[in-house]
Amino acid sequence: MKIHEYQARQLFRQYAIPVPDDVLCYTAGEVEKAARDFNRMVVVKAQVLVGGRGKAGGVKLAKTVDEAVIAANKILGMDIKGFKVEKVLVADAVEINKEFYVGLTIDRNTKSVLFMASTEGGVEIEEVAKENPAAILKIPIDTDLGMTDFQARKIAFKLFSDINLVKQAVEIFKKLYKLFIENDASLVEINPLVITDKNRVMAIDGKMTFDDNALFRQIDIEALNEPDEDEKKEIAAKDKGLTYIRLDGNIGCMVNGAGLAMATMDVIKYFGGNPANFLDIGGSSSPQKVVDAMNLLMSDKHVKVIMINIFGGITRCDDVARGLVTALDQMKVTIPIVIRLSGTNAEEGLRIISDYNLPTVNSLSEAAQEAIRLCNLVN
Amino acid sequence: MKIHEYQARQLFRQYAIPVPDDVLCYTAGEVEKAARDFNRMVVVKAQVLVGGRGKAGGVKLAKTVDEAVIAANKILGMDIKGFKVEKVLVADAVEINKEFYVGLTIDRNTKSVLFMASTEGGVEIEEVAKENPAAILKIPIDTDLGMTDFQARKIAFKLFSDINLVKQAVEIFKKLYKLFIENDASLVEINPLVITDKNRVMAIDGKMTFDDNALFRQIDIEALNEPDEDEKKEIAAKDKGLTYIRLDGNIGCMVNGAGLAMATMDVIKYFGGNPANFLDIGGSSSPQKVVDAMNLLMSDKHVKVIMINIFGGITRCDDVARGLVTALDQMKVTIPIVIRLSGTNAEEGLRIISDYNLPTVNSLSEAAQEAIRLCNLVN
Amino acid sequence: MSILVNKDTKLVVQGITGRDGSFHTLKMKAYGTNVVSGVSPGKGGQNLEGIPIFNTVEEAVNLTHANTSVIFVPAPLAADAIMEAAEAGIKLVICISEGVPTLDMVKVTSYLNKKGVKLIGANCPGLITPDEAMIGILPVNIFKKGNVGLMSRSGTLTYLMVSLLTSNGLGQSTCVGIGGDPVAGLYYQELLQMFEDDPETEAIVLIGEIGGDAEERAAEYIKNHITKPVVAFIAGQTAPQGKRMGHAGAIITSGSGTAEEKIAAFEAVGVPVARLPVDLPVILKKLMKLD
Amino acid sequence: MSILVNKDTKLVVQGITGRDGSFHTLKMKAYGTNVVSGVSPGKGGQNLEGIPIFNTVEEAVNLTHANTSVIFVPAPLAADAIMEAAEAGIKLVICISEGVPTLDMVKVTSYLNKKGVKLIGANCPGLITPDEAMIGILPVNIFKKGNVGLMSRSGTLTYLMVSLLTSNGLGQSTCVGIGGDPVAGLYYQELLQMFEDDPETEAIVLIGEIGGDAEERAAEYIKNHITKPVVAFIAGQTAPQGKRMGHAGAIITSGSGTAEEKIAAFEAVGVPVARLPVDLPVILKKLMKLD
Repeated sequence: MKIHEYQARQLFRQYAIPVPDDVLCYTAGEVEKAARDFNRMVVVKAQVLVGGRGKAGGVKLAKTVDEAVIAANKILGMDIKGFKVEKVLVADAVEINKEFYVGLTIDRNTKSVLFMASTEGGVEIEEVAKENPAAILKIPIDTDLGMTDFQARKIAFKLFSDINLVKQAVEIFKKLYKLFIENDASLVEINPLVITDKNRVMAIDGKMTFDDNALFRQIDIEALNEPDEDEKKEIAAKDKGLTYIRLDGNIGCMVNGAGLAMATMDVIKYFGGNPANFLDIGGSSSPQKVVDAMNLLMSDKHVKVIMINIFGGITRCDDVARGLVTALDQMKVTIPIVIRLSGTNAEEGLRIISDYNLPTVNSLSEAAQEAIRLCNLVN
Repeated sequence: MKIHEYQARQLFRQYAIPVPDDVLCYTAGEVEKAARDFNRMVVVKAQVLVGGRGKAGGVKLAKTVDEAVIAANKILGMDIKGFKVEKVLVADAVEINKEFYVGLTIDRNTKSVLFMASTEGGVEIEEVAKENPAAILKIPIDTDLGMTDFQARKIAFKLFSDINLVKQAVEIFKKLYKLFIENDASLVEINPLVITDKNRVMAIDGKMTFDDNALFRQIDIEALNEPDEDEKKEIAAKDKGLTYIRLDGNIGCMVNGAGLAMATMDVIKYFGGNPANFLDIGGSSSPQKVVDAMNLLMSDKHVKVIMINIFGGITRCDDVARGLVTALDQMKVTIPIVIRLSGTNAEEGLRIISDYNLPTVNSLSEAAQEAIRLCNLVN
Repeated sequence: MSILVNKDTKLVVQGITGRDGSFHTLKMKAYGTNVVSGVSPGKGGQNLEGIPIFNTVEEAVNLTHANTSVIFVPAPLAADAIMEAAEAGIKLVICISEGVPTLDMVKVTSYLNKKGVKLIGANCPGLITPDEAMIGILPVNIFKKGNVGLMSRSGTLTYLMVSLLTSNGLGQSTCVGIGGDPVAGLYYQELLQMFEDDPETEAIVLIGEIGGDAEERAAEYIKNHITKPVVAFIAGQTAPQGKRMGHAGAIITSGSGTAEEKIAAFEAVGVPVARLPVDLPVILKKLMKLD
Repeated sequence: MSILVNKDTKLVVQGITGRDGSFHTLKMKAYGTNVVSGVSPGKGGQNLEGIPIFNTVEEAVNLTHANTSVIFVPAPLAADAIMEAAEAGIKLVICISEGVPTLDMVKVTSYLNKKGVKLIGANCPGLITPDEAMIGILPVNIFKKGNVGLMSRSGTLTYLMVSLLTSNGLGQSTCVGIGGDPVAGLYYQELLQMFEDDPETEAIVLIGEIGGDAEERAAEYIKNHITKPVVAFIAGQTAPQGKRMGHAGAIITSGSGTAEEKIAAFEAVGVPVARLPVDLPVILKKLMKLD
């Protein structure tokens, strides 16, 4: 789960990590008031859950209230990589002497928490990683101990030489680690971390992602979620036990298991088709789940054909067939369906749906090809 | 640092460990009001920082308000092992079905935190340890992980069989561990931990000791300190860099180093004398410390002779001599002094004090014997 | 031979009285797995069709000499269950539970390293040595004893692959579902080495998917340490960036962790990657010179 | 030979710019200890009479190859300093700081065990191998090279004992102040074994005091593992119950940890205990057949 910059700044403040003051605004009028209250140079920043705002023109400095309003009018409503800007942050534009990057993430390979730091702040760390990997310092943190003073100091001395800055940074690093652990984050970044003209170390922008698996114990974090339309649909599907992600194609997929669902999409693509979604109906699928899944697929007007691929293991093919029959009886399904059932109780499943005249296929490849053929017929 | 039962119960409550309600009272009148408010059976308990209150008659059940007042009158002012009872706790006397012991301490040998539990609750655990050591379950707790659910459950299943009791106990054990760690305790005990007639698991009495070395970061705990007269003197000495403990004898000791101070006392005792105190003037002793130490010794009217034993290492004997000379010049010292100086700058030290006609001795044994001789002369 | 589990496996089931736990316990037992006991706090003294149930893993180990544990408890309790098994002396833990917080797994990893205990999962379907032992939730009918070692981040995709292997006459030595979480127990590298060392295994199938760079590392490891033929399959070529594809670990972040990168890494070290599931047994047979 | 420190010791001083740190650094150096560097965050680049100072132990180790560290930082910072040394690759840490919280030491112990690092102290005067290296705050003039190994929970009492040994012609192989805290680094058992294994050590002096049962355990260990003569001294025969006698570890709790118990434990295994300090060299000479 991602959160906005303004929410990240709130969390920084909660952990006493210094951040310049800011105000969240939804209208140019609010921006005007905020800029007037600041009565000094501000920065107006688009709040969207996607990187590269700066390049897209979503971040603007404003020396006067008028400039702030002009910036707000430009940014509010702007489209950044498919995300519409609905709010901006008006923040005190502190004077910056130097920019750094620091972040914490979980390293899959060492299975530990990793502290990352770089003197190349202010740009996306992935770019630094590609162009100059040596510029990123990576230090594993022993979670048994937490971030110790000596580790924080060691990192800080690699970024700063002035002991006054080192001491500020040590406090910030320790708090950042605490924030990371206590909130089950999967990524927290301060980018840039800066030295101001007054020799203060401050967080200017923050990026945070949280572990979805841990949200059950992170109620406050879950409350920060601001899903877009697609994500709302994903969450609604999740509540019904379905994992759903909408894509750009026209062949609606229903599969049991995430890996098989991905492989099914890949096979469709391989034969020239376009999957309309990822949809995993999960392990022990009840007939009702299949009905819910059919409803979900039918609600996407881009879907021209439905392809069902079930490999019965724990999931029983007859259950799926029964769910499908119920769905077909309940709703008006006007688009073609290709179904492949194999594994546990596949034969009984095929018998159950035999009255519905669905194309029979013998393999995943055949199913994909048939779905694509039917899709082309519709178009 | 030790705290009273009523303070331990407060800490239990702070950590949501269930404890019966109670009221702290300083007078029989307060006890009467408290008992009236409870309007049911209460227990009146002496609040003194020493074990064995029960046997000494410092804990009494009271079925009525009158009984409570009678108990209070008996207990308030009572002397328990040299401690005068100045306050009592009036507590709800819950019905107890069974008593247990649980505690946490630090095991010097394994250098880890140790959880102890026993079905023999309500008596001093040291007695259980002596008579039936097998009845005490000892489980080391990995401080990297803290008290895990499974460990708490494992212990709870050894005390209880009913899962409802186990679940309550698991919560209590985890909270007790948290209390121990977060407050730098060296010992926390719930004794007894009970099952009430309503099948609730509750803490009835608590004993806690805290690590003096950690009080600098445990301001709230330090604030709970209620030193007696002797301890106030010890604390005042500590503030001057002196470690002082008053004893029952009449030979005042001034030594540098804790081990040497103990050995000096032992030698005095060996030759038939009685040390009046333990007094360690510490490592790098300045002359002022010696002056402070002399003042401290002179303030104890039991002291008949002063014996100074300095082994110069970091401590320089000439510094000590200078301090002593200053003290002798400033204050009217009417009692004899025996001084042994050896090690760093011993000769210069002896030269400095040569004008004061102090007995010269060649060894620690000789110093002790001389001090005892002078002491016997005075008596 | 085979790896990790066999006839000597003595299994304790943690969470044996739950809906999934009891169902799969009986399935495992029916397959011939030596299920010696179960654990369910508060249900100690009961039994499941003759399998004794204990309150703690410690009791189960002491009284039934279990050496392997499988975990069916809810995800929030899984880390504690894994550590309980490790502390009780279990040497191999298989965690089926889905949805375990990542930081729990980081903590568990550090604990297991100290104790020298192996973990498979969490969020995995388990593992099987055909005709000897199945631990987890695998549909046993698709497996067949043989000489192909298989490891996979996925469940049902594995079943599809295994059924393709079996129907092509390629039996399996051991099949391991390593799980779909970002931080998991035994992974490609350890398992590749075990299969390399296992005399019964003649060829290895590695089924990967998007997210992380474990496949890239596996490719590097194969280049340097593995002499047996390996064939790979990577799911998620059509997955979009930034979306978690069902598995918590299956996510492409900032353009990294893509199927293309992984396929390229394998091919760069001479490991063929099947583009379609049906291609995999064909490639494998060719490498094993079974054509 | 000797134990722990010698001519090969390369010492880094943590807290070298503090009052005590700088004073004792120069004393150590004057004695001939190979002090290669110091650490003081923020003072990197400076030097103390030619000894280079670094911001971190890591730098000190990388640039001056220090293998041993001595710590003079304030007690609240000591645990962090010890772990910093261990993480940087130091193999022996001597912590002089007094007043370190006990739970800090518990945490440190677990960390050092993982790293395989030895600790002496905290709250100790250090150790010396006469004529080779002194690390800590020991008054060097009282020591003399020889064949008696000594370990002690106390500082000045040790000096008294050593001066008695030296004046009786009994030189020392190595003298170790193990510190007066309840939870400390190397203790009797480890040091007894080291002295047993050290060809240069012919007899061992153990100076204990009230509190805990380490002396009782040492007695048991001597009975089973030590063949060289051992003489003990126990301070605190007159100490009252429940009072901390200066050292954090020197406290008799609930009638346990008394000098009587410790003396009895040693005598039960045939280890003589000197009742007066002056008796110790006499007993030792007899055991070493030097009379």
